[in-house]
Amino acid sequence: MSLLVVEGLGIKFGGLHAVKDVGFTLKSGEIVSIIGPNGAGKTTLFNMISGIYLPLAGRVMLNGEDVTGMSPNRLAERGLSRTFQNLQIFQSMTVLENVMAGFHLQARGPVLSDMLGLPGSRRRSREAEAGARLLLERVGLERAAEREAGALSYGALKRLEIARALALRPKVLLLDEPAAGCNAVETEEIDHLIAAVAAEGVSILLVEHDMKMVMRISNHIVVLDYGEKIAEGDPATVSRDKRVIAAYLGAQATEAANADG
Amino acid sequence: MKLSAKQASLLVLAVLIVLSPFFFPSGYYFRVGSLLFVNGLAVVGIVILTGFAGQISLGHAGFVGIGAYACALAPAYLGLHPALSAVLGAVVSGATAYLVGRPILRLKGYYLAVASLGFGILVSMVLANEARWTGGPDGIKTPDLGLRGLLADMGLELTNPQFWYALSGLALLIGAWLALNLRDSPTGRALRALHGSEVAARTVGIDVAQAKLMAFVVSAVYASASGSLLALQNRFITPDVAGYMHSIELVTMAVLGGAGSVLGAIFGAGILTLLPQALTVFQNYEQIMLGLVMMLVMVFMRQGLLPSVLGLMRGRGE
Amino acid sequence: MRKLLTGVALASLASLSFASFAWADIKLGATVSETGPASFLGDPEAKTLKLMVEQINASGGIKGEKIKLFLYDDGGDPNKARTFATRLVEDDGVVAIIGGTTTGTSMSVMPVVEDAKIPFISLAGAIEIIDPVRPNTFKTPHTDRMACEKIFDDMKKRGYTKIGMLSGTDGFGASMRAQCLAVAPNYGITILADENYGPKDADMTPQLTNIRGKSDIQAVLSPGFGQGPAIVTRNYAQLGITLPLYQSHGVASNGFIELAGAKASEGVRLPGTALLVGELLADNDPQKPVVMAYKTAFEKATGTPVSTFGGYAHDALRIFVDAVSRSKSTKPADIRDAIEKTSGLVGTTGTVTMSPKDHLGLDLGSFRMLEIKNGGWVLVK
Amino acid sequence: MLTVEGLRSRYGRIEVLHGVDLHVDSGEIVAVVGANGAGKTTLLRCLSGVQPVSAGQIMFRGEPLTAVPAFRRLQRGLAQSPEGRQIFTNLTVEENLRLGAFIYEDERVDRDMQDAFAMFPILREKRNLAAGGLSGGQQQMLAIARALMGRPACLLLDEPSMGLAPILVAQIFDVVKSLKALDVTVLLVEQNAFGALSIADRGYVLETGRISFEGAAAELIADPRIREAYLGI
Amino acid sequence: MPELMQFLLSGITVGAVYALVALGFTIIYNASDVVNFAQGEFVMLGGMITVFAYQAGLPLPLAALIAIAATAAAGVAFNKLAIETARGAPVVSLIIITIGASIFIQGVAQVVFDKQLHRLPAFSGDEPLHVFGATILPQSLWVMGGALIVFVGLWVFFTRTLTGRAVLATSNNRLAAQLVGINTNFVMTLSFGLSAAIGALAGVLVTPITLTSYQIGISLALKGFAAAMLGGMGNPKGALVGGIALGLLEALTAGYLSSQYKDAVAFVVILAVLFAMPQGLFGRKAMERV
Repeated sequence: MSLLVVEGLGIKFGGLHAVKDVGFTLKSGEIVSIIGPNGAGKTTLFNMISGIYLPLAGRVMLNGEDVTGMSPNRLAERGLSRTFQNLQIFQSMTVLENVMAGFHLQARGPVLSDMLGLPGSRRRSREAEAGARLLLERVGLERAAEREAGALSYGALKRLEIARALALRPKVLLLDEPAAGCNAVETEEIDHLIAAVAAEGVSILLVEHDMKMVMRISNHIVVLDYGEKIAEGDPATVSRDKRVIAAYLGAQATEAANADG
Repeated sequence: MKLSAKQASLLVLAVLIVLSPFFFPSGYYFRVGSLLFVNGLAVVGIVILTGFAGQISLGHAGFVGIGAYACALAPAYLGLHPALSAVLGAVVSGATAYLVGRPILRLKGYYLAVASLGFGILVSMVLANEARWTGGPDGIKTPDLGLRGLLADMGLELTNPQFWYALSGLALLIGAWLALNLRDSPTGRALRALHGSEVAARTVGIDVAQAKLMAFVVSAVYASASGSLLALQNRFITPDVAGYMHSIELVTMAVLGGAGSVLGAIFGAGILTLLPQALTVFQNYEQIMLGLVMMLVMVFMRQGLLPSVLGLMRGRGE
Repeated sequence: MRKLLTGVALASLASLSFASFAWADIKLGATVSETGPASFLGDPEAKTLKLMVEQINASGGIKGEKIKLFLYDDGGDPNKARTFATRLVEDDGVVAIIGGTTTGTSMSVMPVVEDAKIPFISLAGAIEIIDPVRPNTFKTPHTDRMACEKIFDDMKKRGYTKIGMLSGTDGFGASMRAQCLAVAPNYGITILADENYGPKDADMTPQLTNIRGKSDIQAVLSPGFGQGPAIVTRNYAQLGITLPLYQSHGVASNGFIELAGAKASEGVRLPGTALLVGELLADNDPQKPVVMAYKTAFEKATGTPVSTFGGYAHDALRIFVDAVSRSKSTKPADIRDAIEKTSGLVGTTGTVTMSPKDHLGLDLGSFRMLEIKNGGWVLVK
Repeated sequence: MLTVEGLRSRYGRIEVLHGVDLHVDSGEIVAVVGANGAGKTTLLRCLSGVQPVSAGQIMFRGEPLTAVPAFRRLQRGLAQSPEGRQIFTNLTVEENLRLGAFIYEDERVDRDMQDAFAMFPILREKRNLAAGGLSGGQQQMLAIARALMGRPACLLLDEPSMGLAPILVAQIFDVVKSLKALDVTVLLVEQNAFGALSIADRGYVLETGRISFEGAAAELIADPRIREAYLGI
Repeated sequence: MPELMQFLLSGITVGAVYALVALGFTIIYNASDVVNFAQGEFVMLGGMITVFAYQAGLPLPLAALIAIAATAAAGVAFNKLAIETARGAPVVSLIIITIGASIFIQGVAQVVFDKQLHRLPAFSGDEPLHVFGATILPQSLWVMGGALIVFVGLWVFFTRTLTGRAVLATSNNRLAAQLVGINTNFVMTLSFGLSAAIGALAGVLVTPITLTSYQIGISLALKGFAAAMLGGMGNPKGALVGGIALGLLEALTAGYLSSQYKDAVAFVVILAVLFAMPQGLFGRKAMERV
């Protein structure tokens, strides 16, 4: 069954439709990619699905429940987690602490217990730490655990965000350009990581500009241009779609493609 | 054995508190020390609110005022023991913070600053205007805590400044211990996370509004406890403790020393408590120096004095 | 930056060591509000103390011993005042303390001096300072209750029984307001309007309009200090209110006439000390030589006109010097006893005669009712 | 006219440009194409002086440009229409254009504004409206027009086609092409590779902070590697 | 009815003072996103320098001119020495820097001048004018006129002059401003100088009414800050309306409710407005981009 259903989602900024009537579905363990040129509305779409923007139209169903406009922390409780295109790491916390913060839902407890350092509080912290260390290992940052997060490279921070998002044990994971700023090796690692996570049954919604990666790992691709869905389908279909090529490379490219063909 | 940062901080603090008196030439130094600890306690509350959760309050002296006046009014009108009055003050402060915090913590930056400022001014205004109850701007007497007498009966004779040095030193140690526990607990991480990025904090499941409110309430209780200690120690209290200048002073202490670190903020409280005492030789130039120190530290050491100095030392070490 | 910090550290060391190694025969402590909201009271007080101690030492000190003055600025903050009191007692080892410009600072110094049994002469107005009497606490200014009594006495003489009141919400105004409300019935006076203004307010016409609106009111009393009373007086004239206006001793200085304007302040009455009208005193008035000597010396040394407040400090120091010269020793306890036995000492506020039951030693007679005429003070007979 | 040698730039610890070399000759239209995140915008920000250069040299009209502050570069003849348009949203269209000629106070400003209106008639219609209320395409036109108001010898264009409908893209590219007739040299940075290359004389492909190939625009269009770099096929 | 009129006149007079301070806040906030808590000290400097120059025998207009110029120089120096260096610091740090500046300026003033209260003669005499049964001092008209002229002057400056639009452009989009050749550092310097000059002008105008001393700055800064926030930070219209509204609130509360709690009522209303409109009356909504 479909874990995430997006229907007719739309929003306006300053009278302009930033996203208009976009819909798609995401099944369990599936990787769906949203692609499109810069400014096509991909991140805006993400922000609506993850509860940061309130959509003007349409609805979002998570696991059969209407979660449209629900706050991000309540979505997190329901198993939806995400990363950000413009990094949103917790500055002045260590790498380990960043991931431990991702275990908030399991680790949270009464403030008094936390202030007094009661055994329960310490146990919750220990569990979060153990979980966080495993995740750091998984994204290859175990050696950086005690460093200030701000001191990491861009690519490492991208992986840190993924680890933090995974700490929630999400059913649906939204990744906004996870490979941006990464070199080829790092990209490949992230590529493997995403595939492995999906293989565990987590559904992944991906925005990514590295087309090689998108084409390689997506089950399904949704193409946005100018805020609207212009095409969708499997990678092969989408990459042959004339409107997609035009949107990406310019209308003239279609002629070039024809000339090639 | 390797000490954790928390243990090291507490150890440094405890050693300073216990060993300093051996170098005191007179009882006056106990008084200054106890003032430092009382300020430090309120400042640790600011660390939780501003350093951890990243929220500004220019009205925290309002809670200091509530804690202080509880110790004057509850014994007089309710017949409560001064110690219980301090607890009552903390409860009232916490409850007030809960009610006030809900609406004002929705605001950000300068708007939060002006709203909290307004709250502080309201409190000090009520304390000054309701003279029938509060004694008005000229202040009101507070009863003796009685603990010093009790200790004397048990054979532990302390002068008044010594007694308050010990009691407020103990209070500060406990306050710092609680704050350091909080820092490295799930709740503390949630606070520091929302400071780093509110959006990301929400996406990991942190109820940001709730967390901010909690930090506000806890820091209000710290401020209240600081006010109670001050009132009981001075045996007399005026609405000045709740005034705008005191709020500013507390925030300045925290930020100057390093709001992100408990020890740094206490260090800041120390500097701003000692500086006026040291500057009395300069008489008229005291304000000029104080203003200069505030500007220079903030312009050149954004993290605050202690973290910047430690950073420099570490930088040299590498 | 590092240099600055070293500087601060050195400065603090220096100050501490100065304090510990300071040497003098008679150590006198003082904490006044040289800065802060009460600075225009505290500033002349500090100047007076420094000036007079210099004079006394230059003329040989007391019984050959010089006075060493430890003077701190508490900025009007009661908490700081208490800390400085502790410093004076514990660190500087003074034998007596003068100060507490405001009631708040005086009240916070009190527990320290009573604990340490050091005589303390306050410069603040409120009656609570000496009522109930505490062994070591004295004060020089008339109480605010006496000011109310003096004013109501004058009102009664002129036949005013229904008045309006407009007080500042600062300590001085609020405390005097409370005292006036309490003693008004004794003089058969009813207060029909009871308005307030904040110490920093710029316009009091709304309050005065309300007072004007009550037709029965025969006179208006405005207790307060600082710029407030001057603005009240100007607004009073602006609104064309012709009822007699009484101000308090909180504005008894020539500066007030200048700030309020000679025209607006014409006819304003207030209870004040002889200091303001030194020249007008009869030549046989015992206060005349004392007042004129202080006035001349202060104005020559500072270039600013004397104020009542400097006079309070003057009197406190006179009381101290007088007591030390009569005292068996320079021990605080003996000085305290001597202060309590002060008798017939002529100061700027009046002739001081203390007793174990009276740590002020002034009566209403030494308060003078003054009126502003043609930009100057005249004595109301 | 413009020569860039070994240009490196970083955001904090992260180096984004790892030594870029390129040159633009007088009267040319040169396109720099590449995928998102390749460093195209950083390159232009370095050229206009709002992004610090960590190594390398920029020469413009025979003079070194690296040390010249951003606000003086327009006087040297270098104007930029930045990514995301960056118009003054609170000001009117006309005020935006007037500010484009901030450094000039002569009669030519009015004439230039008329020229701009002639080039983009829609801006004339909306001249008194707040620029923030314009549509994406209109904002893009305003950004280009504002840059032209600075009478540049060389115009830096950052992603003029971004977020625009195809018909508008074609229109914008036509305008860029027409700049050649006005003697304006253009350095165009684009994700829309074929659109950009079809109007350019020469082109560079930027991949993760490095120039991966360069050549005549026509050659690049025919090169299958470009399509691969973009679509991953 | 004459009461109401009197309350209104009082409110507008006081409100005009707040508006002048708030306008000073607005200019600096626009150019640099800094709320300058030392703004009240500019008002103090304007008044105090004029008083002392006047006492030294200079004619009043010349004394005022010197005061305004000197204060503007102080504003420029403050920007160059502290604010520019601290660019990008968090809000709390900026608050402390400007409060530090405020304490510093006060400290200097009490050493250079004195701690007494001072007054300037009213520009057009002290004879009250009668308006619908209420009275007003001519100096109040000077203050109101001053606030209005400064507001109109700013409006003309921002909308009709190229430099003014450069300031607006800088506050709107710093990056784009640099790209069209605007020296944004100069804009900052100009804004601090202008704001300080307006503060000093306010000081000159209000001193005959409110009197001045070295420590009047803080309370004026607080009221001006509150007024600017009420109107919506960064908007000159908001500063004017916020200032007048705050003055009227205080006067009407003092007149009809309680003179003891007039400041409290004013702050309660400000809090209420901020809860309903978190950006103030005329503030712009900012969208958080992630």
